[in-house]
Amino acid sequence: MAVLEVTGLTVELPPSADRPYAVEDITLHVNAGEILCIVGESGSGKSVTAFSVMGLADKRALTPVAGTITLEGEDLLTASDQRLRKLRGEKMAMIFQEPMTALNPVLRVGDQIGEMLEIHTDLSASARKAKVIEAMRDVSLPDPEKMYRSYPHQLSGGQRQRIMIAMALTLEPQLLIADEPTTALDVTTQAQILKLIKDIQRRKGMGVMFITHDFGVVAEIADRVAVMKHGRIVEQGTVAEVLGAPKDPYTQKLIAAVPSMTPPERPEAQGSVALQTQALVKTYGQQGLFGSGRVVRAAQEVDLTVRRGETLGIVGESGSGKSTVARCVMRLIDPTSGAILIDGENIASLREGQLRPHRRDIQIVFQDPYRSLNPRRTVGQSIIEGPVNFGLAVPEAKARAAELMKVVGLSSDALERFPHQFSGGQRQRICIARALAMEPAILIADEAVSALDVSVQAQVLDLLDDVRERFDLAMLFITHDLRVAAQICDRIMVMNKGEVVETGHTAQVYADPQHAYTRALLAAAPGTGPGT
Amino acid sequence: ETTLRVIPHADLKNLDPIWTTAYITRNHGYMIYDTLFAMNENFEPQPQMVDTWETSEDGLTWTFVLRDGLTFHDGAPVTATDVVASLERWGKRDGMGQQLFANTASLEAQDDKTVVLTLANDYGLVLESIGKISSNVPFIMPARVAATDPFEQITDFTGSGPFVFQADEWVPGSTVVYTKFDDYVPREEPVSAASGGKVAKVDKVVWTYFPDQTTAMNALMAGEVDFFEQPANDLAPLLEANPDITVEVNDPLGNIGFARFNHLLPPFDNADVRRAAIMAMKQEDYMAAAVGDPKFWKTCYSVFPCGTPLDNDVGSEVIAKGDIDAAKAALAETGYDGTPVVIMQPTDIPILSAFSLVTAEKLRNVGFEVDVQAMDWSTLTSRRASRDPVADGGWNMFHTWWIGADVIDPMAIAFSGNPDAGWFGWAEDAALEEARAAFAVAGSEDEKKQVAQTVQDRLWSIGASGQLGQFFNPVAYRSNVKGLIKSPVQFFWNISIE
Amino acid sequence: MTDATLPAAPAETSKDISLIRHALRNRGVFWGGVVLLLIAAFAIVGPFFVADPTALNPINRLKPPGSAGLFGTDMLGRDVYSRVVNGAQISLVVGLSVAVIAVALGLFLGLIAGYIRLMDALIMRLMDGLMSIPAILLAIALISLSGATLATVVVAIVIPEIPRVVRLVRSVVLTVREEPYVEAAISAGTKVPTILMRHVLPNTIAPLIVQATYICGSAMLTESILGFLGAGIPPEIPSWGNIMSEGRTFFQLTPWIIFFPGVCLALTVLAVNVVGDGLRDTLDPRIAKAMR
Amino acid sequence: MTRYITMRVLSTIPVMVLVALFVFLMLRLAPGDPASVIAGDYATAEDVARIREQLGLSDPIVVQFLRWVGALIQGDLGTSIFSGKPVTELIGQRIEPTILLALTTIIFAVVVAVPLGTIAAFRAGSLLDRVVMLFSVSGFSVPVFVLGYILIYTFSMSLKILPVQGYKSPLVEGFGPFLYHITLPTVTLSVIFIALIARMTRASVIEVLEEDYIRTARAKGQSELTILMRHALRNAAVPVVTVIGIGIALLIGGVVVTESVFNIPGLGRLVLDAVLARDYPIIQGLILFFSFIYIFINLMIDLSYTLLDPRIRY
Ligand SMILES: Nc1ncnc2c1ncn2[C@@H]1O[C@H](COP(=O)(O)OP(=O)(O)OP(=O)(O)O)[C@@H](O)[C@H]1O
Ligand SMILES: Nc1ncnc2c1ncn2[C@@H]1O[C@H](COP(=O)(O)OP(=O)(O)OP(=O)(O)O)[C@@H](O)[C@H]1O
Ligand SMILES: [Mg+2]
Ligand SMILES: [Mg+2]
Repeated sequence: MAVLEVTGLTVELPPSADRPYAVEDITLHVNAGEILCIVGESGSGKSVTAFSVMGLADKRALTPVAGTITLEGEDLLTASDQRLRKLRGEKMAMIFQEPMTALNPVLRVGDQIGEMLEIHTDLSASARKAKVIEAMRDVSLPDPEKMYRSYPHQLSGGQRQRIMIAMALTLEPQLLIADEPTTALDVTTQAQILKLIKDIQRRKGMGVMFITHDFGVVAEIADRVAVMKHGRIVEQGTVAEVLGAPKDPYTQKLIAAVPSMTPPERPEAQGSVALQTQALVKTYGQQGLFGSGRVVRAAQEVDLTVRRGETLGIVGESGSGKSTVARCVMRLIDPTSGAILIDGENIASLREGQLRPHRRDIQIVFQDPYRSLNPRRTVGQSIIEGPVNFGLAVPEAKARAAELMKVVGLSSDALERFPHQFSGGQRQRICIARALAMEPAILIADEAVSALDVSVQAQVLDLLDDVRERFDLAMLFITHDLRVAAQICDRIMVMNKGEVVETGHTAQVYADPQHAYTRALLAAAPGTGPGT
Repeated sequence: ETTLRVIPHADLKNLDPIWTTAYITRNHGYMIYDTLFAMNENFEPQPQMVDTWETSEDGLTWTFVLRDGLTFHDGAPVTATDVVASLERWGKRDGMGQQLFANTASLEAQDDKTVVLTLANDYGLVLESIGKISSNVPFIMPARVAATDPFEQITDFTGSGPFVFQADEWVPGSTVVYTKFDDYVPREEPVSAASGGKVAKVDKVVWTYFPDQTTAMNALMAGEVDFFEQPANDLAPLLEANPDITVEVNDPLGNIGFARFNHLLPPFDNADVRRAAIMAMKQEDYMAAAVGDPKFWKTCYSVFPCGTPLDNDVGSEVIAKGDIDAAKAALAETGYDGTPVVIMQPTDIPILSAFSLVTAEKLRNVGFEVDVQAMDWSTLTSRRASRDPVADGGWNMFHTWWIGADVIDPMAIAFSGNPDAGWFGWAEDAALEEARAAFAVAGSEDEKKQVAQTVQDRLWSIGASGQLGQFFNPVAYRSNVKGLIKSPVQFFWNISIE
Repeated sequence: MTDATLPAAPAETSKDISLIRHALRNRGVFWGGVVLLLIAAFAIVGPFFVADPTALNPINRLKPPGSAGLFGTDMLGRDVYSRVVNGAQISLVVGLSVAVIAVALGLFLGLIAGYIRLMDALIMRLMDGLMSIPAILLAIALISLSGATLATVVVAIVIPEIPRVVRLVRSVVLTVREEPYVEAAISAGTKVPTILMRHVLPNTIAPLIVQATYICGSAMLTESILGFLGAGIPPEIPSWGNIMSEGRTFFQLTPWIIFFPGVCLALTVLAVNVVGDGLRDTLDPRIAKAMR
Repeated sequence: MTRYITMRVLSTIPVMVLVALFVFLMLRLAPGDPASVIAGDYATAEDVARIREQLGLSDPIVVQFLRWVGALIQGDLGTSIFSGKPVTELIGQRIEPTILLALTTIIFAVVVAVPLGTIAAFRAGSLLDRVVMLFSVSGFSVPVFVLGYILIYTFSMSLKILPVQGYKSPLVEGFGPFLYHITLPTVTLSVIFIALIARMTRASVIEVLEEDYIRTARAKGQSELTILMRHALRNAAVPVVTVIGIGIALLIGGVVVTESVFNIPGLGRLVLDAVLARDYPIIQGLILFFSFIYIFINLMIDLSYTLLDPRIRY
């Protein structure tokens, strides 16, 4: 029996948008006890569909103009606000993508779950509390009595997401909508959450609509899959049908782009040592006169070596100190102790003035393609800034920039445009061009592809491999995506809680992990089971 | 219990009427202290604390006997010792007091009630001095209080006047409370200005200072206060329109507007230039601009307030003209070289601010270069003491007014012609000083008038200062307030609330 | 692997022009701007067409509007209309110069405090100190030191404003300097002054415009308050503020002296603030989104 | 936490020393001195010199400063030149009206402005929003004294429902008379803060309403009113409280005029009178006192952040 039925749903966008409809003629259903996965490119209308069902779509911008949405036979589009409020939480609930921002930072998490009961039931305060604690225990949160009184910022990302799930499930709704609930989480946490959702769904027999762009996740949990592109559903069917024998070209392209967990054969790098750290330590805390007393050992005794022409991958869970190492190497922050050798010279304690000559040799591509370009400057200005700083004449710098644009697969007239006129993947490529314009010997890529969907991701990875070969670069590649690491890295370094737990050739580490943490990490990567 | 709620003309910032010349402190002095002599309506000194007095044949020895029943607020009787100490302290600060003591051989207490003053030489202004109506008034304080260094403030406010100061209810900047002194023994004579029987007819007088004129007026109209000592003249029509409120002029002498030159600096170091400037000062314009309603002002071309005994018109043509063209012609003759005239304009005192602007315009029309510099009154008071050139913080002109009582005779410091001891502006004229000295020893009324005319003639011919007219501040009060005293100083005895 | 086909980017010749056009689409910015332009035109051209605002005519004092001059006369018989017209210039000059100076200095100090850790505590403590000195005291001290001029008044109003601008700029800088594109500039070897000018400064513009319009309005009000307290612009120079403070005694008797400059002042302050609010709404992407 | 507070309090000392030095120098370097005010129109130059001597104003500035600081260390702010009263006593007499006026003003302003700003934010872009914002901004476009006169004229003189002026202490005269007298000054003084606070509330709430957790609350089926009250306002509070703090500092400036117009014997008048008369000890004492209050308020505001937002810890 279908819990949710959406027929011919069309949602109009405001006139200023780039297309007339956010979603067009969407028809889908979710049965009780079933998980429907929705996949598709970014901006294809997955969230709009979900929000329309919940009645949470932005009324100022999004207007459903055709179609129906029924929940257990009740029409939602025509329901009154009051009725909708009643249904939300009680009959349908939603888990949002970003666990940090989806919880109110100034209220205790227990009270935030309790609010659900307060709105929809007549339970007394103490009964509510008991129920909340039970719900928290259900999602296997440790020590619920104590955690009840915590604030969101005191919990880890995974714990916060579990609070969201507990909140959504307290009233045992018939329909659960999960909008990319694990995208921001590292693989181990992601695996726990997926298992939890699946368990609870089985136990309670709910219908689940699960939105994701990760095919590993789809393979892991879906009963059926719908693929969206440009506001339309291009293909729909069971997991086996869609993943096994995709009919639509777009689906085929998507699936082809999913990187494999098996590292290819790679020749051993023979170049000279370009970058080396020795016993690098970074401890945060105690800044300023009134800084907090909290001390974080973000990097402990990190030793690494990268040769020219080689890519060293750093993997590990969120907060394990990957970015810290990168930023220390860049000297964007000052290491607490240890040495950083670039072509043999220690730069760990040089002052900014002495550092400048070295800045040319080592460049970084930041994690966030949206914020790492100054929105007020043209792409060209951003790219030539560095070379001009080091004395290159402007016309020559421009010529070099134009050339690099071709290298990264963009046309040179893009130099005159502003970052907001580019998509995320294109911006990431611009950042790579900017880094290359300095003709560095070493390139650091900090989660350079995590924000991209699989097809774009594949393009960027090809590009990086290409330039590494072409410029004989030493590359430090930071990621939490093990599939990506498998494809691009010559060697892998695994970090956990600021410490390097294992280093080795990629194929070797994947095939025969030595450290327990590495094993856990590899096991948690989604979609490693059958189906891929 | 009856309370008279008063809006005084200023904030009572301090309580020592010898230490400061502030009029509000003088008024406070009259509330709580008594004087040996006091001026009546006709500006004649009348005995107040003194019962009887006599002068020796040669006029050099004066003997004063105090009245019976004079007591201080603490219950102690007023004695001759207290009188001697009080006069001596006063004599160290007050201008007339200094002159009196300069001519005095000794001042002694003969017994509890008798004070003997022995002059060193002939001096005609003994009673005028100790019966002085305005600052500094020789108030009688207990000897222990009067022993305070005259340049230091007293801290004990025991007096023998009709009201008692309530020290713990005093909030500087806001409120002063006086209560009736039950043991005060008033004189028998009817009240006449400062003299006569000072009968407190209310139990309590509360002064509440209002920094804002509009609010003060509204408070009076709303009945939140009873008496408004000095409403701006321009508010009179609004107050008069209210049937419960009486607006009247209580001070027959009024005030004299005064434009003062700096005689030391060019261009006003030249008497002809000063006279040219004075010629342009048409009093009607000043008065209209600063005071408004002609009911509250009149032109007065005598340097002594019009309506007082020494009022005359000798030499006054120069000011009576008020003629720009004549002034232009006069200035042309002086060979004025265009030296700018720096006028200090006190922006926190509206009347003086207006005077300054009128003068500036007139002088410009005459052909002067004028530089009006705005400042607050405090800055002005210290800057006017500077004899330096303009470039070093000096000045050429400022405006002020004297209350009529202060310029009633040639002894007033405003008329000094001695640049060393004289008043800011430092006029220098030997003949003027001679005439003023003659006034001090002048015997008869006629002789006094004669000397006064000479003084005035000298003042005008050296163009000592410009005179801007005589104006009167009204008082406003609710109709249940009765028994106001006509006087240049505001007194609160004899007033009752009905 | 080349991907030469870019998505059709909207043809944008200049970002700035479109920003202005975007801002003008906001009703507040548009109408406030129109009012301000009118007032500015009035202030610039007006004085050529009116009588001498300082000419005294004491006999003709306190005349109601109509009988003597369009707006009547004040207590010195000066023409209120020509004073108001001339005052427009002074008031606008006060408002603008205070806003410009406070913003310029505040921006400079704020950038340094926000970007250079060592200077932060020093500058901020100094600002705390500055903030606790009342404008009236400054005004009187400055006037006694150098005489009352337009400049002393402007300085007296500016000084207490500076710390507020510094706080604002600093808070923006503190967040901006963590932006990856600033780190990218550091990595590219850009020098600190260039980073401040090129990458940090532009981010402070939107909040600063709002703050500047607020300061501009409040400076004109503060000027009149200083006049009320006797420490304002010299009375010889007409400004809306001192016309009102000089006329305050006559509030109930001859209300026109206060009324006309009051209406002008209110209109200007209102327009300036409406423009400021409008600019914030259009320049702040988050609010702009909500306003759509 | 205690460490933080101690450090904050200690760091005020250099600030206060700087402020003191600055004010001291400014006063002594500016012309205009109390001696000539005291001496009055009749005084000779010698008289003035003697008064200066007596007041210790003829000593070198350094000596004067050290003398003042020396007394200060012993907790003595000095005595007023004019009234001869200790500065502490003068401040004591005047502090109550000013503090209570500031308090009623802030309370009134917050009670009016926060709901206005919230409503405007909730209906951002609507006519209601425009009207509310225009109303709150227009309050801030008339000088305080004009507004005061208008209110007195309307409510006291024409309608006769409130008194023209004056201050009644709630401790002495009772709460009724206090409220009766404080109402108009409070409204007058509030207007500028209402504009300030309402604008800040609006901007802040608009931002918060865009946050994900507001959507979460809606997803729970929570009503809009509760969402505004429970989720939005709390999160919007930090900038609003900051503005209120700055407002209190601004109050010290605005209060002078209000105290003049409503004849309230408070600190604002005390400063002004002292400045006009150059009563140095009062000015110096008061500025120190103000900077102390100001620093204290900033500290309180910073501490209140930790209550409003559990993420903030010192
Ligand atoms: N409030 C809104 N106002 C205007 N346009 C909107 C709004 N919300 C969504 N859109 C537009 O609707 C389209 C679909 O957006 P939606 O959020 O559903 O994408 P998505 O498939 O969830 O993408 P992602 O994987 O990036 O989350 C996009 O073009 C988006 O720009
Ligand atoms: N500026 C800072 N001050 C204090 N602690 C910090 C700071 N930056 C990072 N940390 C802490 O240091 C640890 C390592 O952070 P880092 O950013 O290096 O992690 P990461 O491995 O890059 O994680 P992610 O995958 O989430 O990017 C974390 O616990 C983080 O909270
Ligand atoms: Mg989405
Ligand atoms: Mg990281």
